[in-house]
Amino acid sequence: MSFEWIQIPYALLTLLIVFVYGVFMTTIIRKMGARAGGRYGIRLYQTFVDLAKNYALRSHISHGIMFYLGPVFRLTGGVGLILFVPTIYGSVMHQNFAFAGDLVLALYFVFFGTLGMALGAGESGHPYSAVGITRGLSQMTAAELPFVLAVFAVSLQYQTLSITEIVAAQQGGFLSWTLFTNPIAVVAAMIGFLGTMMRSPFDVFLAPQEIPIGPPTEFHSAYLALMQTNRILFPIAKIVIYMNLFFGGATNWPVFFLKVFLIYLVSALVGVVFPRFRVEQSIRFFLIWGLPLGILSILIV
Amino acid sequence: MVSAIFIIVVGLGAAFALGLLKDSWRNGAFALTMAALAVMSWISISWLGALASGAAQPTDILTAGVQPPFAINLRVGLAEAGLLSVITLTGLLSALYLRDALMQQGRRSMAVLLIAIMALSGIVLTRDIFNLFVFFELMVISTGGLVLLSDDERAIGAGFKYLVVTQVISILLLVGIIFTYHAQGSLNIDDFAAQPLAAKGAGLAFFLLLMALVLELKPFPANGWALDIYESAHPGFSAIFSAASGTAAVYAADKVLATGGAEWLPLATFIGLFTFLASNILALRQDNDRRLLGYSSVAQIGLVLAVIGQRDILGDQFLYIAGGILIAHAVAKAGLFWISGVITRRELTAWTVLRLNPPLVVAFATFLAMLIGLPPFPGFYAKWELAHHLVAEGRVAVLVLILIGALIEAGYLFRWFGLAIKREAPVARPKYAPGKVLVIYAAALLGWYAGYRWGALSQYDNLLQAMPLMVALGFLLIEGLPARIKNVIAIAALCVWFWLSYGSFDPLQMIFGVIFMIGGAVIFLASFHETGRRLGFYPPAMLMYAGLAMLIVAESSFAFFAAWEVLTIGSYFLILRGKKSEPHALSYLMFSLGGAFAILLGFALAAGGTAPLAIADLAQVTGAVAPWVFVLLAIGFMTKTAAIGLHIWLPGAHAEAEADVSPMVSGVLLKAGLYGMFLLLMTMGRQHLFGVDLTYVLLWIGALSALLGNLMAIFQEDAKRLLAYSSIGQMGYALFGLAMMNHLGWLMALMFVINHYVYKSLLFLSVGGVAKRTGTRDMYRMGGLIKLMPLSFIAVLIGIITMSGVPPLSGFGGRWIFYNAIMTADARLPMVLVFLSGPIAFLYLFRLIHTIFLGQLKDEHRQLKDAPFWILLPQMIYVAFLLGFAVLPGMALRRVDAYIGEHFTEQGLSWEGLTITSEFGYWSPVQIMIVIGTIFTLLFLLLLALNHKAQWVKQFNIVYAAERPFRPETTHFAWNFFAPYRRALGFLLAPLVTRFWGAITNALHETAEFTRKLYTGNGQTYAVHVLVFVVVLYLVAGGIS
Amino acid sequence: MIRKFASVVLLLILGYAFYSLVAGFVPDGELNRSAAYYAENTARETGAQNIVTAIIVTYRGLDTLGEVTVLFLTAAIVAQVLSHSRAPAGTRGSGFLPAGELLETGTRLLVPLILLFGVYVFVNGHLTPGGGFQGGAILASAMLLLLLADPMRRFSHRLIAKVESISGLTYVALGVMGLVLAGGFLDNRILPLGQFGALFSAGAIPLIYSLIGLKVGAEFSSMLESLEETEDR
Amino acid sequence: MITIAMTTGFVLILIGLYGALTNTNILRMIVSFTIASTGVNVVLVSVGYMPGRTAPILDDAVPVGSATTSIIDPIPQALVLTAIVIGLGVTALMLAYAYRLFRIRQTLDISKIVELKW
Repeated sequence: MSFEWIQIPYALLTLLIVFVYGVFMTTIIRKMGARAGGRYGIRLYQTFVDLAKNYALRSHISHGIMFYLGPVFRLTGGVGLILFVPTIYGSVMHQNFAFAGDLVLALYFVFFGTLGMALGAGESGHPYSAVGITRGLSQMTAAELPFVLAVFAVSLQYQTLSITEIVAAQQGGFLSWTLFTNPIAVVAAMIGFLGTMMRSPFDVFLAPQEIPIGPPTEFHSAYLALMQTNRILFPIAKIVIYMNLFFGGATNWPVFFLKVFLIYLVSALVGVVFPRFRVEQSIRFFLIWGLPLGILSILIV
Repeated sequence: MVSAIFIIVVGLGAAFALGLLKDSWRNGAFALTMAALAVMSWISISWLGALASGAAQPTDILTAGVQPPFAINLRVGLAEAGLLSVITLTGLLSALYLRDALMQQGRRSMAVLLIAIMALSGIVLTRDIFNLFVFFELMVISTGGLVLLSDDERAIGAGFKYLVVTQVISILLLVGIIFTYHAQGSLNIDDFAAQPLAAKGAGLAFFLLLMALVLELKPFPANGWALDIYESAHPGFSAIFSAASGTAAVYAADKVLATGGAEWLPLATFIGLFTFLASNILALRQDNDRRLLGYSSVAQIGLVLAVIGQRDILGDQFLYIAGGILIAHAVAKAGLFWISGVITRRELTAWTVLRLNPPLVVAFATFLAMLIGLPPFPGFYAKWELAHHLVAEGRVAVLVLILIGALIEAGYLFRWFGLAIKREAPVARPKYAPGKVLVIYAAALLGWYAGYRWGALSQYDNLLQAMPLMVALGFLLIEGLPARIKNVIAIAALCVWFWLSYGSFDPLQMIFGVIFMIGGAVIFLASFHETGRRLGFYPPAMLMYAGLAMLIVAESSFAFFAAWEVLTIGSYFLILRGKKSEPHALSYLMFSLGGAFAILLGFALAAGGTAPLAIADLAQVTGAVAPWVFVLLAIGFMTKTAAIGLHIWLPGAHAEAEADVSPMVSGVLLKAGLYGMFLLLMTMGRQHLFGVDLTYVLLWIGALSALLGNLMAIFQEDAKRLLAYSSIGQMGYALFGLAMMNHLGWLMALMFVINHYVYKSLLFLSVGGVAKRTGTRDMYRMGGLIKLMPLSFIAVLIGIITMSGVPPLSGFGGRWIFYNAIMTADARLPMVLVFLSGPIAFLYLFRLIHTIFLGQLKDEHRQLKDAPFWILLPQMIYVAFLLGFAVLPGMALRRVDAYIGEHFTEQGLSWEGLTITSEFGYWSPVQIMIVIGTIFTLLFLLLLALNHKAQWVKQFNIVYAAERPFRPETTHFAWNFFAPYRRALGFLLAPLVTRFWGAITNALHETAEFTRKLYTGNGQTYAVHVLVFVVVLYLVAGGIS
Repeated sequence: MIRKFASVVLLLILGYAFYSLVAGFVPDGELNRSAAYYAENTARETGAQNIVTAIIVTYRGLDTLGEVTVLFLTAAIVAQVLSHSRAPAGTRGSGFLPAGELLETGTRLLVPLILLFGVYVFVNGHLTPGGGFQGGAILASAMLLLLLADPMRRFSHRLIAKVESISGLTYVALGVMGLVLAGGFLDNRILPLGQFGALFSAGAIPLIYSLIGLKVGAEFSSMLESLEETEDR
Repeated sequence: MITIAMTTGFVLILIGLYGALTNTNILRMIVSFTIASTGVNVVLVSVGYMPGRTAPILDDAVPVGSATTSIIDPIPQALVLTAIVIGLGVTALMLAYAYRLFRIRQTLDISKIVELKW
């Protein structure tokens, strides 16, 4: 694979589709969460409104250069992640920029946004931001572990690091999905997945319900808008990776929408059911439940 | 050539003639004494020269014009001449040193001194056993007289104890002599050799004889008297007592032992080793410098005795080895005693006064190095040869014991050096008697000369002719120049050396060569900020680089080992410079020397005793010994890479070092160990011990180091300690990569070698600069410095992005290669640890940048400026390099990739175009950089469009639960940053390793404390000890008849 | 108590070792080779009747030189040690009753005889039993007698030291002459061996032995001297 | 005859050593050592003794020719002389030391002279 200029509009198209889809999906998920909680929940267009409002707001406040760049880093991470991973298997239009790097790139590029975000929040000088970051990072290190092990198991299984080839290997009937060919790895990966979706029981570093805490504390207006955009794109970007690695990828958009929604639903359901963990609890959780499965998965491949 | 008997004649004549002088006419008397000693020395040295050059043959000197055995005869051979030179020179210098005491005591004491030296020479010369006894008694009595030179009244007690013991000894000696005579019908030593004694039923007689002579060597535990003398006598005399008397006594024992046949050698070996170990352990608890030196001399003589016990296997190397150790000991010990004479107080810390007189410090260091047997001194060559002979004859146990003893000795000697260098020094510079100082320098020079001779005699290249070493030593001579000039010279030296030698490098050597030489030069740029003379920085630094330079070009095991020791000792002195680094430098040295000894043992085993061994020939080592060689060498190298278990020296050593030293010892020095590992694995490959694949063990060690190193790093409050611990982790990665034993694994290791050099030097420099400005290394005392130190911030930012492996910077390359490497690796469990440690690295890196540069600025820091220019300059160079290396990693890696390909079957990476592809995946740095860059810019522009009017607000203008904080201290969240993590995984950090090593050292010290109670100070008890010693050995030997 | 017991045990074992020496000792039937050599060649080589003397002065002359040096050394050190506590002049021996008439006279009578005897002993050392050491000791005993008879008496240290040093130097010089003129250091054949059994025979032996006698006498005397001069408290 | 002498010598040595090891009084120790060295000297000469022979002096009684068969071993006698003299020297030295010690410490008890130890 190599680069042609036409890929740029293609990539932008992918981005647009994913974004719009993401807005609705997140809204629906939130609504479901509210209903589960016995509330009515937001309207379908609410998320659009919020975004529009925040983009429209003007701010005169900056705590410094890193603070200013924080959201940029963050969103770059999200957008980049989407663009480094092929969205629709087999379609020339939606290969995006996957030629730049393979699975490893995706894995490590996840940190790009996190790092920039953390730096920006750090410069805001707000202690809660720092507290949130430490909690978030601590939890992430543990949550990554089962996921990475599962990824390693998968790439061992298919003897490649290229996402496209992994998807290719899963074609031909859902029985050839990794989900069925290597269930343990998938379970491990999904445990890790829960940890990275910023939802209960693993959302203590955001604690959205209580007093503002966590990275976004000091961000508002356009800053916040960028980050909300990312909150919409980033989960999907991650889910795409999961989908490609474990659930046979997607050969067309409907399948894509369905799979992404279902995978997202997992974390949403868990989040609705379970109360929140303290950070050390979640770390122990991943080490006790995720780690052994991960190890098992790489051993039996 | 003057007959050697004139040594005796002149000594006696002068002694008698002194009686004719008027008692008041002391200058004349002293002049006469000196003249006599000078003549004696001249005779000995001229013989030594003649015999060494072959101009003269060993000669017998007949007395009474009658052939031996019917009349006493003397002999001058090479050994005799050498020892005579030692003895007479010591006498000469000591006499000069003792001038005041002698003048004040008068001509009688001078006569006694003369006779003492004469007697010692006689002991060396004579071939007649009874004549030996007479000279011994002369030595005893004159010792009894010279002890009185001391102004310490306790000396008289010590002298009496000595007399008591010698009475017992002489009884044994006489009985032994007369029965030996009865058995042999002759008193001539050479006749004994003709017919062994035990055969003629005179074993017991010979045993008594031997015991008497051995007891003169102050064997443990029958040596309390000697220690008391060392402690109380005049240092000028102690020098004689240790250097000259010891030498003579050893030779006497050797003479007699040689006649007894091989069956007596094990006894000597046993006594020697026992004394060597025990005395060294006892010395651990000494805080009186002279008694400490006493213990050390006792130990050294024991070592020589042990070597004598090996004479059956040493063959014609015997003189070279025993002589090397003996001479090193004599010069060093005399020198140290002389130094102790110019120091007023007796506790070890009193030696800090030397700092006010740097040349004396150099002398001090020289003597210590000689004692330990570090290059380029005779002891080093001797140690090397000895090791190989012992291994060749399968006497590994002896070698191991010797090395352990040497390690302990190094421990207390360098702890002492540390005290002298680091502790509070008096301000008033004392007035030294010029004569005394002169004597000390003379001894130091003699030491270097001896080193040169031994180097010339050795079968290898003379280390003192090795260009790098000479350059490094040259810096001792230009210490007077200002630091900046020396810095220019240093940088030039490194570059020139690289330019001269890079032509012959293979790609591997090239990578390490660039890091060692060019990398070193870049770090030296930071040293420009130091003004003044900066005494004691450049010699050790250049010594270290000299060692590194010699290391990469080393072809034989000897050259490699020598280079290794050189760089170790240089880096030790370098690390010791840090403010609080005294204990850490010591533990660094202990681990490194331990490792060096392991390497020595390993090389000796590999060579099977037939040194020299070409490094490449390690590949030919096979059979049962091979895995052990592998283990020993690996341990040796892993002490340098601070693999987990051997790591406890690193954090302190790297953290406490100076701002520009930390990058040297972290970024550069650690790579020496990796280089060793590379060579080891390239040559020996996989080895199996008890069915275990050793590379698999290495894999685990590497993984554990990576995990625990990172884990410990995230809990450090001290920025430099954090970086230090992270080095442990990074070296763990590299080791892991190597141990995978596949193409990409090695490539990854090399990637880490390069990257780690760059970002660790970068981070250490930035943090060092910040610490310099803020005056603290505790991160929670900093915060919000980004606005004041933007450049440092950028440096750290780039550094941590690279290190954490986040795209697009070059750290990602390392990770990418890692993933491709583990695809083919067969061991999977250890990787779990590596997977876990990767994100953890992310934690401490973020903490580093956050708590220093972000968060709330402290009030006391509001006026700070960015780090000094010269510290920033190299950082910017590194930043530039990292950005470039991120885009074009191929420029460094392609050739190495090809080179490594020679060692492995599976293919490496293909580098065509901009994309790097492996058999599993692909990676296109340039495209990644472009894509990310574009997205970032676009979004940035978007934000600018939306929010262009944003301006900085006040520091405390934040939403804070409806309150506004006013104190940065309370608002900067930095202390115990990862508390949840500690709660979750803190149990992994139980300091087991530290406890383990601590327990060992404590055990040793307790033993010492307990055992030294043996020396009650009661002369009678000492006499009992002597008898017990004899009787026990008699029983052990099973009642010889 | 423990010390006593321990020493007893030690000495018992040592005693056992000694016992095995005695038990294993077989006296020689005839002279061993060294002794035989002396028995045969002493007369020819040294011209001394007293073989022991020949051995002491010539064959093992180096020992003897050392021996003399030991005394010299001891004398020097003793003098040095005691010089720290030398009594102020005049106070010495105070409190002694003056020696009686009888003792005075006896001394005056005996001293010359003793000196003469001593000289005789070391001059004849090569012919009869006795020699330099014995003679020297006898000389010193005369000195002792004088001191006992009159504790207040003083002898000049300078004189004693001169005798000591000169005889010592001459001894060494003779040794060197042996090296130059004859077979080796301390060879006695620098002088003609003379007629066997005569007083002036055996080459340098009588000379050396006399020197030794003088030296030993002087050394003993100086020791006695220093001991006597230290104040006794 | 020889054994008796030799045994006596050894016994003397042991007695001397015993005294030296058990008496804490310095003077007594010195005396004990002189006893011991006397013992040594006895052993020395007794080794040289040969039954039925005479002193090694070549006078009329012992013609030069028959010396080999009629005299005893002269060497131990030469040695013993040296040994005696040396022993004397050492004894004198020890006495002087004892004197100095007494002047400094006002005691002759060796078990009290222990300021140097460990």
